[in-house]
Amino acid sequence: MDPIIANFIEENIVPKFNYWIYVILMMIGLYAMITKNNLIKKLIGMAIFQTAIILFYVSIGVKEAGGIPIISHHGSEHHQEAGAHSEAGSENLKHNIIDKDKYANPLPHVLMLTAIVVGVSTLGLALAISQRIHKSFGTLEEDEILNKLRPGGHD
Amino acid sequence: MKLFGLIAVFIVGVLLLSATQDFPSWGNPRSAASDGEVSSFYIEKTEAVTKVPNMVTAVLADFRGYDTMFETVVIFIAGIGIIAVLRNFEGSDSSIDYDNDDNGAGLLARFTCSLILPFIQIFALYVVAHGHHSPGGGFQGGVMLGASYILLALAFGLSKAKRIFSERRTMIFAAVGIFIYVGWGVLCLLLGGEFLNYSVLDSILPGDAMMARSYSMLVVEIGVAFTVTAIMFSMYSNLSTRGRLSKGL
Amino acid sequence: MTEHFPILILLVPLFGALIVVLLGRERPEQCWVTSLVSLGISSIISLFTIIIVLSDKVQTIRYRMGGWEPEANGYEVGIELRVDILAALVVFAVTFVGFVNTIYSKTRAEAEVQGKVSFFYALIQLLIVGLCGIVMTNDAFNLYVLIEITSLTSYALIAMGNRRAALSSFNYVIMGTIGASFYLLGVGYLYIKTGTLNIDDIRMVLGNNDLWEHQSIIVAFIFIMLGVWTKMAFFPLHGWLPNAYAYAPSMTGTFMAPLMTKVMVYVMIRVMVWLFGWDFVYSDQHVWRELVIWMAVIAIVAGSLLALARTDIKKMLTYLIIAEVGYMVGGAWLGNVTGQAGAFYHILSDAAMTFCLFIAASIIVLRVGDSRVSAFDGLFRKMPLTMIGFTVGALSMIGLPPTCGFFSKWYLISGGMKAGQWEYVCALIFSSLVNAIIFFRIFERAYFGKIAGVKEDLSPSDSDANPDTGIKEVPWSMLVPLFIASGSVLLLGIMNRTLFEWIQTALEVMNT
Amino acid sequence: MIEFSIIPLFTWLVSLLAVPAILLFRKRPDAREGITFLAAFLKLGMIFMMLPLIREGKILHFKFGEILPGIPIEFRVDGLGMLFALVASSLWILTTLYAVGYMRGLKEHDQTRFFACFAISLSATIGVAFAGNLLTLYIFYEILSLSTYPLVTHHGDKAARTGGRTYLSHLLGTSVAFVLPAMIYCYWKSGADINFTDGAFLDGKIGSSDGLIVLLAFTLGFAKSGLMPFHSWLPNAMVAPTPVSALLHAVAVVKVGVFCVLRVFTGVFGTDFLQKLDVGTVITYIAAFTIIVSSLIALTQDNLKRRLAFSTIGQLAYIVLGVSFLSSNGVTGSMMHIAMHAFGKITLFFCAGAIFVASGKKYISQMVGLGRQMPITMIAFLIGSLSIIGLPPFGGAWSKWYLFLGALDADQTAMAIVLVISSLLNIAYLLPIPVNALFRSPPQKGKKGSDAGIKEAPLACLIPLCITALAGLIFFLFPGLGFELAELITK
Repeated sequence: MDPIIANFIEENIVPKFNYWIYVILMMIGLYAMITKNNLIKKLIGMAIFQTAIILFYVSIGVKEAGGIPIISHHGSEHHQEAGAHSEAGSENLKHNIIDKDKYANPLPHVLMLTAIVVGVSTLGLALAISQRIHKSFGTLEEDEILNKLRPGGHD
Repeated sequence: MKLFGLIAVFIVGVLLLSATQDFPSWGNPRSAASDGEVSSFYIEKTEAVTKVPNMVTAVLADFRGYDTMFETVVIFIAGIGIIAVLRNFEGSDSSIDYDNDDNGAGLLARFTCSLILPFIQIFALYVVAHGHHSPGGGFQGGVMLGASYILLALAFGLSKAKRIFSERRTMIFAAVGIFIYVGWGVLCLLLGGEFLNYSVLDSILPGDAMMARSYSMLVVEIGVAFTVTAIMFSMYSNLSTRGRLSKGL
Repeated sequence: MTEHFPILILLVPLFGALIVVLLGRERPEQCWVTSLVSLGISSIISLFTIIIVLSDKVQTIRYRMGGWEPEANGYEVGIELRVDILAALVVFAVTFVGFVNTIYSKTRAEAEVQGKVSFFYALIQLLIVGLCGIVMTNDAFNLYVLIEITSLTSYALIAMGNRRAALSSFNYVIMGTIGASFYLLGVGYLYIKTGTLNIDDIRMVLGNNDLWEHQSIIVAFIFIMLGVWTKMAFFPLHGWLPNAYAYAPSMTGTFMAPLMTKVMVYVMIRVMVWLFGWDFVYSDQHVWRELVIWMAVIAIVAGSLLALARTDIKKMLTYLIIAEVGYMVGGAWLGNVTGQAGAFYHILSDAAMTFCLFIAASIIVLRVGDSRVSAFDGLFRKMPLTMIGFTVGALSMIGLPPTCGFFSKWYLISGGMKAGQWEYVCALIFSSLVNAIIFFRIFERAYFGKIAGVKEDLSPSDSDANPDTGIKEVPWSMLVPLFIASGSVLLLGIMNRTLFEWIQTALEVMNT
Repeated sequence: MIEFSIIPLFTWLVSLLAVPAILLFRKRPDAREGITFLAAFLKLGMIFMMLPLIREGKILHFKFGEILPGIPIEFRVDGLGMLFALVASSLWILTTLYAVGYMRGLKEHDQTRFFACFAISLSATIGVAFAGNLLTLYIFYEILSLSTYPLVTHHGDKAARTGGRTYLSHLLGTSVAFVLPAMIYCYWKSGADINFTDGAFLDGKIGSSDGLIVLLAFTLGFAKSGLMPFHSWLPNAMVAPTPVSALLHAVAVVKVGVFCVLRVFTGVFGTDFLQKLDVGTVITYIAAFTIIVSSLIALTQDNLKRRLAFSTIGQLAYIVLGVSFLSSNGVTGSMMHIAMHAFGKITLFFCAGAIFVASGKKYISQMVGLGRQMPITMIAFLIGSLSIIGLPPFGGAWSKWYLFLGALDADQTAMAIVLVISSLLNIAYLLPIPVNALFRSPPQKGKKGSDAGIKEAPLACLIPLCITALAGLIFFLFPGLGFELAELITK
């Protein structure tokens, strides 16, 4: 393949593929929200849209050698010490120095807990509203609803 | 409309991607976010300051406790919002006329559910209680507890589930959950510290200031669990019956 | 106890909402009393906060949640509230409008929201909690959570209206989520580059590492702006507002119209002034300053013309809101402190004006039953008190001297002249003229009554008692809020010099 | 010699306080009219109290409080303000007397609203007269526009509605579109100081091109002065009852417009600064154009009130013309003309009203030979028109004379010729009315008795019109006061 493009992919895309993935996912969601005619499909698009952002935030906090952000230093190692060099790990813990790179960044996880909850609530409320629309208009297709409204003028 | 959608999406996409050129590569520990002062403080100091090994729960319930309080309020709003939008108490179908033949999903389902339901609920409570040491916490436990009630409604029919967890009770549960959370924060206020400053509570809680923070986090997580359980079940019961609470799915 | 005031403003309505939900459906009367008391206390506390912030030149109260002092190198760890005179003024506006609106919604809640009165009051109080939180928080992500709270409560409140309200609320959900998510994306981009979420700290890190020229920071700024503009219904992104506010239940419309868009304008100004700073936003190599002012001009012109074309009273007022948002965005982007201070003063004056007009409009629509402009025929005789309130709001919208609308136009125009943005000045003048036509068309109807052909036989008797045509004044509980609103329009007008000087000094301090 | 005094505030407050009293006594018309008279006399008394102070050259000053950073609401009474206030308040008494007769004569409806709005507009006029800075002037200018709207649309019929619509759209539209930005521009350019000090705050702070634009914006913005492009509200406002037309054309509205233009020339720019910028000529041409065109249109109008309306447009343009000469004589001439035209034109309107009340005639063609039945009215009409034309035995002569001198000082010979031609036109459209009425016999067509039954208008209408007619004569003999006040401004 042309070296320039290869270099571009090698240098730009491969190490940062997570950003590309979340942008593509997000654009799918956004496209669905804007253009889909059925209200429920719009909501599905919204869910994809929000999930993409959650993916983006979580991908920020990842560290190559980082395990889950829970400090486990109890004597009985009931789960395997993260990383092969357990000797260095336990030695560190003796005088209580926590190696920052061994734990993932906790902040994005906290933020995304909130974003998930917000996503659920918005989705729940939107479903309730769409049920309300369905009850009064009898349909969930946006163009049919607008036709029902237009001849009626101001109801 | 479709063309407009495509153009808009394309522009937004290109704009977003254009910013990635000066982003740190994925997983690079030296990135500004991971290597930053704030997150390194959380990693290195949470164990020392709050005696809670699970940093995420510590940040969630203590450092950014104010955020989580509003998060619970968001769930609470979703719950009462759905009721406000869907239910009409004046209209014809306002009386909750349970279909009497709603006996849930048949004998086999009812039997297996009656077996596994207790374990689900115990595990849910475990997740809430052990949010400090293992992944988990108020939200996750709350959702599991809520799911157990939904399972009950599916298996034994909404009418029976509603008899246990009536609409009035869900509202009280949800409100009490937030009361616990905000009340605990106000307790810190009354004792002189800032809102949600748990270390001030060491006078009334056993152990030193750090332990007080750990206990307070547990209390706060319980509050969250209350609200989440109630709202999950209320969402299910309202959405599945389009606000008539007549017959489960 | 006084240093806890910022958080108490929030907690009182929060507890109020919980109590209202616990009171439940059967006791709407107590629900009303609870929400009235809680909002009353909250507005009193916010009034004291203004006094505190002004009094000992403390300039800003910094309230750290959870008592987490910033560690050695000054990075905030927890979330903090930052209340300066700007925030204090807007918080007081929010709580006061909420309080007055609760008085108004006493009679209307039972009729329009059949039996769900307790949920209505709970949602209104939580909306106020969200708005006050937005105004006071100093943490970017917390701002997102609070924006979501205000959005969710407003989706639910609008969807309680008639069937058209449900549809418009659905559109509002879609547009609102896009807006909020863009804001979240912008904050995410800033977090990647700076590693912190506190607004002052982000500014500090951006400054220290001189990240201003990075493409990601520019994109972050663009997306935060897009998100905030969608939430405030800035012209190209305003699709959801007219239907949402026009068809929502009347007391929801009267509450949200004056506040939702204004608080988002406050957020925009804060992000521009605090987060990104003067030389980044107004620097010459960014072309967006001219672009935004032109968008504001289009917003003003389009908003005014669309309002002129409308026959439905409430729809007309919503398009006027869109034009007013154009004023504020244009003012904030002019590039001088007078423009920013003018835009900020317009937040307060526009809130008062819109509140007054919306109450008057919903009273008239309720009493006359017809929501078209023809409802105004002969109203000066039939409903003189309501018309007085409406006139005060209308004169302020046109921009005539004693009212606050005139002074905010004065500051915005002088800011526009200083910045040399003549198209913005012409747009403001054009919009005042169009407003004059709109409202004098209504006054003419109200003054002359049914003139089309039939000459209304004005009673030759000397007295000008209004002939009894079945339309009588509304109960006092709805007139009192109208008079409070129109009184505040005049009061803001008279007090504008002191307000403007407070705002200007605060902005100058912030911009250095 | 700026002196603090409370009197200007009281003069302004008097007519404002009359309004609630009028509304209080709406059930008893006599008491209500009494209050209006009381307020009018009190106001005139206070102005006469201030007169000696002003004649010594003092400037009375009263400040409310800063309403905008750097601009207070303040009253500042000087020569020009005093002259206009004198004219306005004295004529207010006569107009009230006349209005009572007219309203009772025609049993008009809603008289309480009429007199209340009358009082508000007078207080606004005094507010404009005493305004100490541009903002106060603008505020009272707007209040005047709004308070006279119910007066113009008093009859409440279709014609009143359209008249009111043009009235407001012109006055409010031009003031918001031109005056507001110009004022803010001055506020910005002069560094937040728009007070009418002697030195005129814009002196030297503005280039000639900006100066021209701002001057044009102000002159055209104050549409109440009836300059050509925005004059059409004046004839359309004739739908109003005659006392209102009298109020509009002689006492309050139009004079306020011209007064504001004078203020702009003397207070905002200062005549000598304008000479440096030599932007005055544009205004001169506009004024001259207005004079000629309005006089020609007046010739064609058969409706008496519309003819008088167009004549007013012409006369006002005289005043603007006088000021635009930028010479001291010109300014004196225009100030004198304010007074002279006020008394002359109000006489004509009173006569028109009296004719309408007595005979119901509106059109000039119907008035041939009416003098036999209504001699006093017609004589007063003759005196009034002579004064406006500017013939010697009546006050108008002085002002036309000084305008003529002003034109020559500024070596605008073309304008001097325009003055002469327009005076001839005045004669052409004013004199035939009284002459036909008095010296020609009524047409002998069948309906012989139609004119016979007409008697003079009720006394309440006749007395004011005689007084104003005589005032024209007195002013010719004792013009001293007018010159003194003019002297204060032009020195």
